[in-house]
Amino acid sequence: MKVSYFPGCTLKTKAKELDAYARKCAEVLGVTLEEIEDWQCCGGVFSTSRDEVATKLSSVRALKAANDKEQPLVTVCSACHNVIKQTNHQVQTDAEFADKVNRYMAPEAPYSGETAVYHYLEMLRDLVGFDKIKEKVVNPQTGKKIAAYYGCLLLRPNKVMQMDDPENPSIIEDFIRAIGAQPVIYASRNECCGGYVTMESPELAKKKSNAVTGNAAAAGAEMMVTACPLCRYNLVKNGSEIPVVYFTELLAEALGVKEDTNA
Amino acid sequence: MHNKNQYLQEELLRTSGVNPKKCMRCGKCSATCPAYDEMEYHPHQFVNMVESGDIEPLLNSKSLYRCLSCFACIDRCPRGVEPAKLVEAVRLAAIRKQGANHLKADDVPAMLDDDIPQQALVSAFRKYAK
Amino acid sequence: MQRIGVFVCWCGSNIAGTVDVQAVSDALKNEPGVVFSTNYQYMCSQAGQNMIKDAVAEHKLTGIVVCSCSPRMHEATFRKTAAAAGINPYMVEIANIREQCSWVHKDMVTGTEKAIILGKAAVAKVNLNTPLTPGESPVTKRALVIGGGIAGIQTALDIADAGFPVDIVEKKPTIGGKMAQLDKTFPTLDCAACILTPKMVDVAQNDKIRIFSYSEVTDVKGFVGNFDVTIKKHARYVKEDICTGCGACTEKCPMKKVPNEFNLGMDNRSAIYIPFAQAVPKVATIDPNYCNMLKNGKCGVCSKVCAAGAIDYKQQDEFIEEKYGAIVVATGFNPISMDKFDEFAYNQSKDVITSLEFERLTNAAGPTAGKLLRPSDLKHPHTIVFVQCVGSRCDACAEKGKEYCSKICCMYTAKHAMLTRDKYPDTDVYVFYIDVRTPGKNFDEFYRRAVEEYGVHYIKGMVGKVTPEGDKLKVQASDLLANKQLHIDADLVVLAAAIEPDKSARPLATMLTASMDTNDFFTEAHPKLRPVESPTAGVFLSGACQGPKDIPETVSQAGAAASKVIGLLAKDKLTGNPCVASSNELMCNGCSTCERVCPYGAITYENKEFRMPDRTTAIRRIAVVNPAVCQGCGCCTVACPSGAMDLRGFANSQIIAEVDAICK
Amino acid sequence: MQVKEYKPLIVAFCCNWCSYAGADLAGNNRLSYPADVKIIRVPCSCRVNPMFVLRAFQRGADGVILCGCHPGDCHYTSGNYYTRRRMALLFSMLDYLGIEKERTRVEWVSAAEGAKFAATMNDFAEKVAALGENKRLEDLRCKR
Repeated sequence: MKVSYFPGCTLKTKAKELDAYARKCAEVLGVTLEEIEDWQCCGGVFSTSRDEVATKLSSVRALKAANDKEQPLVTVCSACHNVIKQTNHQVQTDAEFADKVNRYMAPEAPYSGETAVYHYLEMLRDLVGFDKIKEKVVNPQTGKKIAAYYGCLLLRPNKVMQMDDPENPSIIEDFIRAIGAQPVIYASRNECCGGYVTMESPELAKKKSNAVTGNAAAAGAEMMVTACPLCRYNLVKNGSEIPVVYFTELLAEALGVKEDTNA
Repeated sequence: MHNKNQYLQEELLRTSGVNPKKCMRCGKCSATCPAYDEMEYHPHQFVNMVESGDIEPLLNSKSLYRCLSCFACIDRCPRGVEPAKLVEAVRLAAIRKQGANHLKADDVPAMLDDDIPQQALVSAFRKYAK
Repeated sequence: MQRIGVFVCWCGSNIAGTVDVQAVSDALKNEPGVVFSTNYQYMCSQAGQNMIKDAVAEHKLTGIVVCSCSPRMHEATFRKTAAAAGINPYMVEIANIREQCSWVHKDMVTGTEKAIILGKAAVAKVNLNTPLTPGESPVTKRALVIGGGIAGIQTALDIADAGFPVDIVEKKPTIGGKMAQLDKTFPTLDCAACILTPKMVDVAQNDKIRIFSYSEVTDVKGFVGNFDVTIKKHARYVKEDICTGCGACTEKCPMKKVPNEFNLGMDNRSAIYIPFAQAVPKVATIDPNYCNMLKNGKCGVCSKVCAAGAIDYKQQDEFIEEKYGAIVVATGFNPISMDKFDEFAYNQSKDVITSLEFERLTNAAGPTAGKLLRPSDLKHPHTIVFVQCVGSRCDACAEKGKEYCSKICCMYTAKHAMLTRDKYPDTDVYVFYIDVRTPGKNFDEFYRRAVEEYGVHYIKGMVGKVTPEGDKLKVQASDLLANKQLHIDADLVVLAAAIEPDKSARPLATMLTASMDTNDFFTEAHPKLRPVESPTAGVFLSGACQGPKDIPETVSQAGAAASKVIGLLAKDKLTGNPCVASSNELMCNGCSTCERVCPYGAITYENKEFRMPDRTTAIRRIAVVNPAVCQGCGCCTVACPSGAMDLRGFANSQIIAEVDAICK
Repeated sequence: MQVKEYKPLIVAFCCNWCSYAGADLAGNNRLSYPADVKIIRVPCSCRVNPMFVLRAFQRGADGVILCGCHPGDCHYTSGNYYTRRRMALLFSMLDYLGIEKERTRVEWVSAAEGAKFAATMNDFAEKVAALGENKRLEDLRCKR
């Protein structure tokens, strides 16, 4: 299976491991990630304003590129996924916006939101299947108590993201089970870490991050997984009691390809 | 009641797609807001104040830059009002004015550390500057 | 050819002031079929009516046109006159020359002109009238009540009181419904069981009432006065007539780990069980999903300990067919699932409960024997947060919850808060509200007492997130009046979940051809004036199946439904409206279009033998209208593609004749 | 020869439960509307067969209006919804045939809306009068 892949800027710099493991694991699972040529930064955060057009063009270009190859578009970073999926939704539902976008880009055929956008996790669940992952696991992560940290961007706004139940999600928990570990459910898994406001107000980010990690630790978690580099940064920087890793790293470990990547 | 901000109000409602009349004043948006304590005007007040045309205080408030875009108020609002979209619209109305950027490039180096991901930087620029 | 008499009324000067009545009666004299035409001061007076009667006799009239006030005013009067004069009452037509002519037009010329045209239209119609006789159908003097909660119980008792036999069908093993699960009732705080269980006993002892418990309605045929109903009685593996309800089996049953639905799963029961001490009928029921004997043939303890020999592992579902004259729907409500509202952590913590669960926690017969202990560690909670409007009053596009106000939550929450503070004054009680709605006798006084005398903290705002951490529930909420975000460490959180109609209601509505709204509440025949009747004749509504209701309202609606049923069953025969649809079987091609548009399910199909011109016979499917069910709207007549369907009294030919007369 | 003042001919179908009662109420309150409007009583607006409308135009009517209960208030629960759909189809077809949209109308008038009934009829009659005689569908063989 071949899919278009949008890594995003953070995965090329500060979160290289998130990217590297994602590629390696996809290979093992029989998925070819074809990186979109000349992709541009998604902008990190989606503007819900209907008159904000130019900042969304990079996402539409990526979507269009995937559509031209008739492939679904896969992202690993939660932020990229959120921006691209919301942009796609806006193209689908807001005719005025779609018209403006197509005038800007002047493509041969207008783009109207045909591309299916998957987060890597959704790809694992819907295109690969957690059962298949279970079969491919060589190092089951037995005994590890892992707390899934969804943050905001994977689940919300639910009307658009449609990944999982926004208040009681299970996709990462199912993933944790698939690799043989034990998920820890805690209430703050879909609360905000403080996001980009960490730049201006580190105190706010600290308060929010500590509430999340504290809640996970109190629930008995030994480790947290996330899909978002900014979440991980906020949680780690603000002194999480327990390690925070990318889900792809755990997947690589379970599939027995972690060392290769480091080499 | 005379509304001196009628034009701006209409613009905000149009670009955000929010209908503040749907609000039933339950305050769940402000109950769920993670940035509440750092805000001078809270999500439910954005809805109220835009509806009544009392928009200047919002334009000049740092509350605009404290919204985390976590969309919690959007998902949990029982009436589908989606306050975050209104915050976003007011924020754009503020920073689109000339020289009104909230974040200047010169300020950035002081905010950085070795680990901060690009994502934070581009997001902040999206949110704080035009 | 008809022999028509035209009678133009002056109505004093009401008509004669703007319409030249003499000109009208003269003009209509020459219309086809008219053999007599006159005018008179007050046609509706005794003298006027006698004039009509005399004219019928003298001129051998077969049809009557009265040019007078609105038919809504005196159509019935003149029909009676016609009947008294010996002609069919449906041979009378009224031309409305008062409300729709003389009163709205100012000058004599136009008024007279229009009155003549209206008269001509009426004459044209009468020419095509046919005598109509209302159909009659017998009434089975037995009522069916579906649902055995307080609504069904009260309806059944009231009907039985009037001397008519009633059957109650209840899907649970006992009657009693939601009210049996409640602790106290607002605003008087009397104990629910104390006022409900005597009524349950009354039902059991009333020889006019039969209870089919653990049963459901599986099929309904027929129509008002003549319903044929099939009731499925589920096998309870206990002979109902032999079991004494001693409870020995439930004590000895080795399978004790079955979640007890009566206590909403907060404790366990045995596989053979009696739902609660005052159950009616008080007989045991074996839960086939948990009984080892039924599942794998190993056990049989209950049959050994049963002194009466009531256990029957071989019992089968039983189908009972019965005839009823009226059906009352009393299927009640349930709290909605909290799955979509997990920001309140209902699925994450045992100490986040619904209000109905709170009722069981404070009930002396509940899992904690009436002590308010939180489910997780059985400790006394010191801080309790009540959240109102969970899932009620949601916008349709919010994709979760219900649009309506569940109506009962404000009052029961005030009750819970008050009772908690009364029994445990050391407990802090917070109630988060959007609005407090207390329209009811002594309701607002009750809520104010909770605040003023019992010190319940009412906070205008909503809870945004509940985070279980350690043994606390961290509640994040807004206080809108103080413009603050609150953080409360609570021990127990109680959610006032919205209520929704029971899931059995929709399939039942389909069986009954009774209409429902988008929320699956049954719709009433008229929202103000016929609130306990369904638009489907013979089907009545009682309790929360029609909309959220508290107990006093439910009981009064139950009584109202019963009185409607009694009114129906008291009749020996039902007289219908003769202006109903009928199908011309030679033209009908059996396409089912009419059946689909009929709001009353009045149209069925039958196969009928027809003699063909070549002396063979052919069987064709044709539509048949049940005149007792048809209400005469005429929708089917327009839908019918072959023109077979027509409406008596308002036939296609009659309306076209009116159009032609007006356009001439 | 005397030139007759042009008077439109308007056929109004009114449902028995709401609109006919609304028309009566207009009368009770002495609210005037043109005498050109002639009302035919039907049990429900859904009783009106498109054929009746066509017949009226064929016989020289200049406008046809249907009045029924407000959506949701139909005495027969759903009849007026059928009316709405059927007439939308019929009127668009008539429009295609050259019967101007202003000559046809469906209006919801409740039993309490006497004033609305009169206002509707005044407005409708005025619009139809402005269009002049309907010649498109009129069957000259039926000419008076």
